[in-house]
Amino acid sequence: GRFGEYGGLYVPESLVAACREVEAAFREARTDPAFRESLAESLALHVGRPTPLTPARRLSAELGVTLLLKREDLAHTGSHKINNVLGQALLALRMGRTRLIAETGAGQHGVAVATAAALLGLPATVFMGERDVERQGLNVFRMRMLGTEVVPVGTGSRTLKDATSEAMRHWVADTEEAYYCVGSVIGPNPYPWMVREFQRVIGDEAREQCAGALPAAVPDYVVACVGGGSNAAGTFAGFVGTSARLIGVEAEGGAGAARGSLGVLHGFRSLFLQDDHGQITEAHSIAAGLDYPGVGPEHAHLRDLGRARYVTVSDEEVVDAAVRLARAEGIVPALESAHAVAWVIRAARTGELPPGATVLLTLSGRGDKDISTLKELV
Amino acid sequence: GRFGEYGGLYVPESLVAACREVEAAFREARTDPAFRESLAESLALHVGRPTPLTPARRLSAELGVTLLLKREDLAHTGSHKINNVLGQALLALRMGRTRLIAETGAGQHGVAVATAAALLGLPATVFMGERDVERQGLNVFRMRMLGTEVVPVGTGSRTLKDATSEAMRHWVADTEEAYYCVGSVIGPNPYPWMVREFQRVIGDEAREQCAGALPAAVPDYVVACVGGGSNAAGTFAGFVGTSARLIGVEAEGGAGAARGSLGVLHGFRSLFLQDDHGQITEAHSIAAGLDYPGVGPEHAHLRDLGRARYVTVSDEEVVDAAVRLARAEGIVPALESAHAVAWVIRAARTGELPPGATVLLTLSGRGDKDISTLKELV
Amino acid sequence: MSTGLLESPLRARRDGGHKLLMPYVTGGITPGWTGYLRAFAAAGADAIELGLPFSDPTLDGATIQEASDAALARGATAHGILAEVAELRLDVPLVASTYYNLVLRDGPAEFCRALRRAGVAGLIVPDLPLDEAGELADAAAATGVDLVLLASPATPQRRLDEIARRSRGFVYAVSVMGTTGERAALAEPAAALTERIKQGSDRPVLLGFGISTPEQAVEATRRADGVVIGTAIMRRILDGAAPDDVGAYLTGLRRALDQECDETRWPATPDTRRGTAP
Amino acid sequence: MSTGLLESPLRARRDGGHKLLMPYVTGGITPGWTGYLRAFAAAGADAIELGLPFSDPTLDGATIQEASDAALARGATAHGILAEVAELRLDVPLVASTYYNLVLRDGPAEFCRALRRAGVAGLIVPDLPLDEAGELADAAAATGVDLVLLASPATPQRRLDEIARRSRGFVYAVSVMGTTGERAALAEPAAALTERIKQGSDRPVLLGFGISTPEQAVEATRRADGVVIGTAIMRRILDGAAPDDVGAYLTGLRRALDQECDETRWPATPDTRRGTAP
Repeated sequence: GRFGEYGGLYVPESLVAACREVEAAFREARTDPAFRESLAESLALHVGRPTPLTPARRLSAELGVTLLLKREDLAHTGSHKINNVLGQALLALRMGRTRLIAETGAGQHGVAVATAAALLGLPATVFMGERDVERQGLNVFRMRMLGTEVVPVGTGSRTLKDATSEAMRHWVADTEEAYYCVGSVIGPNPYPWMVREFQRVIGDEAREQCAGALPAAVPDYVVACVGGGSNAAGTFAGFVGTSARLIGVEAEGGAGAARGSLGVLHGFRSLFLQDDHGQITEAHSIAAGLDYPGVGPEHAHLRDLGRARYVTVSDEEVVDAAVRLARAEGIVPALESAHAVAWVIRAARTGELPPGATVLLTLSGRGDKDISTLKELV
Repeated sequence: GRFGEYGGLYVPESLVAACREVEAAFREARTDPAFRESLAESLALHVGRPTPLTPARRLSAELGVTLLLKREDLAHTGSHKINNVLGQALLALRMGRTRLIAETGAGQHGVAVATAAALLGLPATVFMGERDVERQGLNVFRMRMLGTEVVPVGTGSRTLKDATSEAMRHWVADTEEAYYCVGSVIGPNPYPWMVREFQRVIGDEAREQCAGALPAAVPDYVVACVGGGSNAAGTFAGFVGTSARLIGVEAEGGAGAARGSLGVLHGFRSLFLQDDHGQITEAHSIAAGLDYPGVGPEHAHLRDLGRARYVTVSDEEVVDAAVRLARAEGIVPALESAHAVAWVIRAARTGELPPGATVLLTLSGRGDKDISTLKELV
Repeated sequence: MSTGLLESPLRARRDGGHKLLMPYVTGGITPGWTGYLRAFAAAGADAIELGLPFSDPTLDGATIQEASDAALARGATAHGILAEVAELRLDVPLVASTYYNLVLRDGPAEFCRALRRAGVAGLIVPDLPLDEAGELADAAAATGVDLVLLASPATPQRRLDEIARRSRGFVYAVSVMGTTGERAALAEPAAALTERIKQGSDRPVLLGFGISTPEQAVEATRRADGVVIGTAIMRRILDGAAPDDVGAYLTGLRRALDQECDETRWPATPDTRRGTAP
Repeated sequence: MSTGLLESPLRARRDGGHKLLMPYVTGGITPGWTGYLRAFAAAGADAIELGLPFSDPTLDGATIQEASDAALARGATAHGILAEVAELRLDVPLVASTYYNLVLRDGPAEFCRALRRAGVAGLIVPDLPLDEAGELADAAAATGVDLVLLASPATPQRRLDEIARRSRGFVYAVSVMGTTGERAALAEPAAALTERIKQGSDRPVLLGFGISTPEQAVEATRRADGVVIGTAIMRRILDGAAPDDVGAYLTGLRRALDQECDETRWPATPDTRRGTAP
């Protein structure tokens, strides 16, 4: 639950017991062969795991490195989000909870929750800011089609932050029946730790696949984008014990790890973008999923340790990288994932990535959701 | 190249030699271990094969049958189309062709072609009716983002039919350099046969997966939707030698196999929707991919033999089935695929599917592309 | 080798030193469309290609496609067109052209009988290559309709020889790799193709696809026995040209062909073989 | 167990037979916002909760959130608010309340010193549960600021006892499972919670969340020692109520509490324990 000085349980007293129950249930479940098997089966049969490790041959040749892509874009619902959501939904079932609660911004986590809820026959309520509801109409409909109740939130800025407040409000009011499903390695203990454990399947698979694909078995670099940081945390988990250098790539306008300072928000202690007075500042990124003013506590800790390095790329570099990956490899990446690609392209150009370096990059999601955005920019 | 009295090579003399070259090259390639390995590798690394066989547990319980879903919706680019396109693109490369030509209606085949072209570094030109270009703006952009030239076709009805004419016109004018990539089990010989062979990976995988999943090893029924019929042909290929009953499900307004009569169009002899004077009538389906007035020649032959049965479902049943699958299994199917689901639901209700029957259903694609359509209807 | 209702007159004209002119019209394109047939005859056509419109003329260019759509929209049907034709008393042989789906609808035998009853002498089916033509060729032969086969620049020599041998009426040489439609310049392959067809056959060779001006027609008939004029005519008709207007256009072509004919025969130019003097 | 700057006066009032009234205001909400503090004091507040606005008050309801946003939009900062407060001479103890991020920004020790310098007697940090409160509790104790802990209906008894033991000033009892905000009816758990806290502690217990009417306040103080009135006040202020208006509203609450106090003491009602007579 603690990552150095980060993490913790900064929630109102009303939620302490609920968080503790989740933690106890997860501790028990993760060592229960039946739970592990049920999750593994669901990941194989519903998500389509293992996802492939694709050599990016043409882009590698252009860059003078060996680039391997961990293809979370091929996971059911289009991103790595489902790995975690399925794990938590199975946990909720095990805990006897009868409904799922979540908030969503652009809608990707919400769709994953709606999917898992349908699969397990659990009703779900997803809170979404009114502005996001307007902007992401198709994801809203997708959730509703999957049988999930989407509740537009009209308070404050009517976006993710307010949806989060509303979700917590509803959780507080019904901790007996409802399970609150957090979408990234953020939130109060045990969420950052639990979500990383549910996402480590990315890193574990990639580690094994790299062993088969690379002469040195381990890549020189492991790269992933970081918003809250769940795909990066899951990926890093497979390589933190190896010699690979870990690189987390943040949006220039949402660089919690690279530019944030110590704070507490949404239940955990970590690095956040804030002004001199301790007010959280808004994050801005072309990628909705990186539009978060903080970073998961484990990333803050890895940064302090020097075990992972956090870098930033600009929106322009990201769009360019998305187009370049599409043209070279036939993969339109999510704009989130394109951050990782953008760093590799830049680092190969500047020589920061030495010629011949081997790089594992987690492609966290597919770009279908971003096509409208890209259309206006390319 | 012949399927009973169906199939053949009904092309202008200018294209006979080109078709023969494709046939010769494919005959050679399919027995060449290097080609087979290269295709298998690409299917594994880029497409994410094998796709899972997912037990539809909740829907099965509701229907009183055992329903297994072959998950082509999890293939890269979102449908089975990529299996065939990758095979043909590798063949084009082997033949020394330097560019790909294709036509597309809703854009799914076009996106698959653009993807394969990017992956192999081949330029591609995709012809698309002006009306389809307007209606499917995002797919147009997707193709362009992948580096493909999309040519709007302004002749005739400005839809798929005219795009096909334009693609053939361009092929005729450049058979030396261009490879024409057909998207379904239609067209002149060797396309219907070749495309089926490239799609049989669906059936071969499903056959093996069924052997592990079903006590009887082989399902009682094998069900797939049929427009041109490529996913069905690929699926049936794995089961035609077994005791499984094969069911092709067509759109009520595009039932070439169920309601068509003998004709020749687009280079092949098969069953087509036509009026008393031999004029082809337009097909109408809520699913753009089933909006085809004919059916692949092999399906016509399987129908004549009685080896496969072709049935139709209405648009209403399809929408209902899509919603039901989404709510029960967390999968939003392509409207094409929802046709197969709709028949299973109806057949279970009417008793045509006996209680306890085992059913393999190929879910040919994901429903992301249909969300706007569904949004207006549900 | 027998020569039929179409081939006999064409051979006779060709052997008489004339270049052959075969204009095309889409049947049923206008209410008084048979007027075009009369105008063609009056302008000196040696044969007339009569298009029986099909919903999906995938091998034609945009103009013929537009004409087909227009005729079908007017309610034109193959049998209706043939019925109108049957009442005409033209002394120019008619060659029906259509897609194989219309032939299959009646069945090859019945379709050919219908042509024969209407007085049609020949048949062109552009989507029916040699390999698939057996049944229709038999039916056509049995009915006395000449089934014209097409040859293209991409056709290998051996196959070309067989096409020339099995074609009846004439050999339809597709001048360029492409679909029907007007083109600014005749492609180089056209001349070569004509030569190649003529290597193993003395059947008349008509060059089609892309010919619209007198100059092109003259150029084409340096090697070929004649030309097919389709898109150029239909473009005019779709733009509103009356039979007389189209007749005047054809007369110009006829005159150019006849003049050229005279010029090239006396004295004969030395470069009758490809690859000699420019 | 020492009692500090906040707890001493509250205990004294409670032990003197009074029900405690603690109104809340968001610091910096209007240009003349300190006028509300004076009005609260004049209306008989026993303590005043002073909100230091935070950008993301995720545990508050929509009203407090709106007030925080408005104050921040006016340029309010924690230190600016404290500077204004330092100049006031109120004889009612002030209890700052804010989110832990603002505390961390200065560091717990410096933050507490700043409170002390401004004359603030206590501190409430709703997103800092017992388990995480160690460092701040030490800093607060060292500075003489009473760190108030919160208790909720979901808190198990043992933990509740520890909260009551470690809280300073009073125990903030969260009346319902939920966030701040006006509610039509006080939930059943409120009374039960108060009882449970009092089982192992005689520290004053104030009930918060959802109390807005005199009836609710009276109802709440049947068991609790007092009430916190937040959202009901901020709603009025956001709707334009001047200090006098809010003062009048508080006076009504004060009167109801005092009246009830008299009534319930002479004669004492027999059902002071839950579960006896209705």
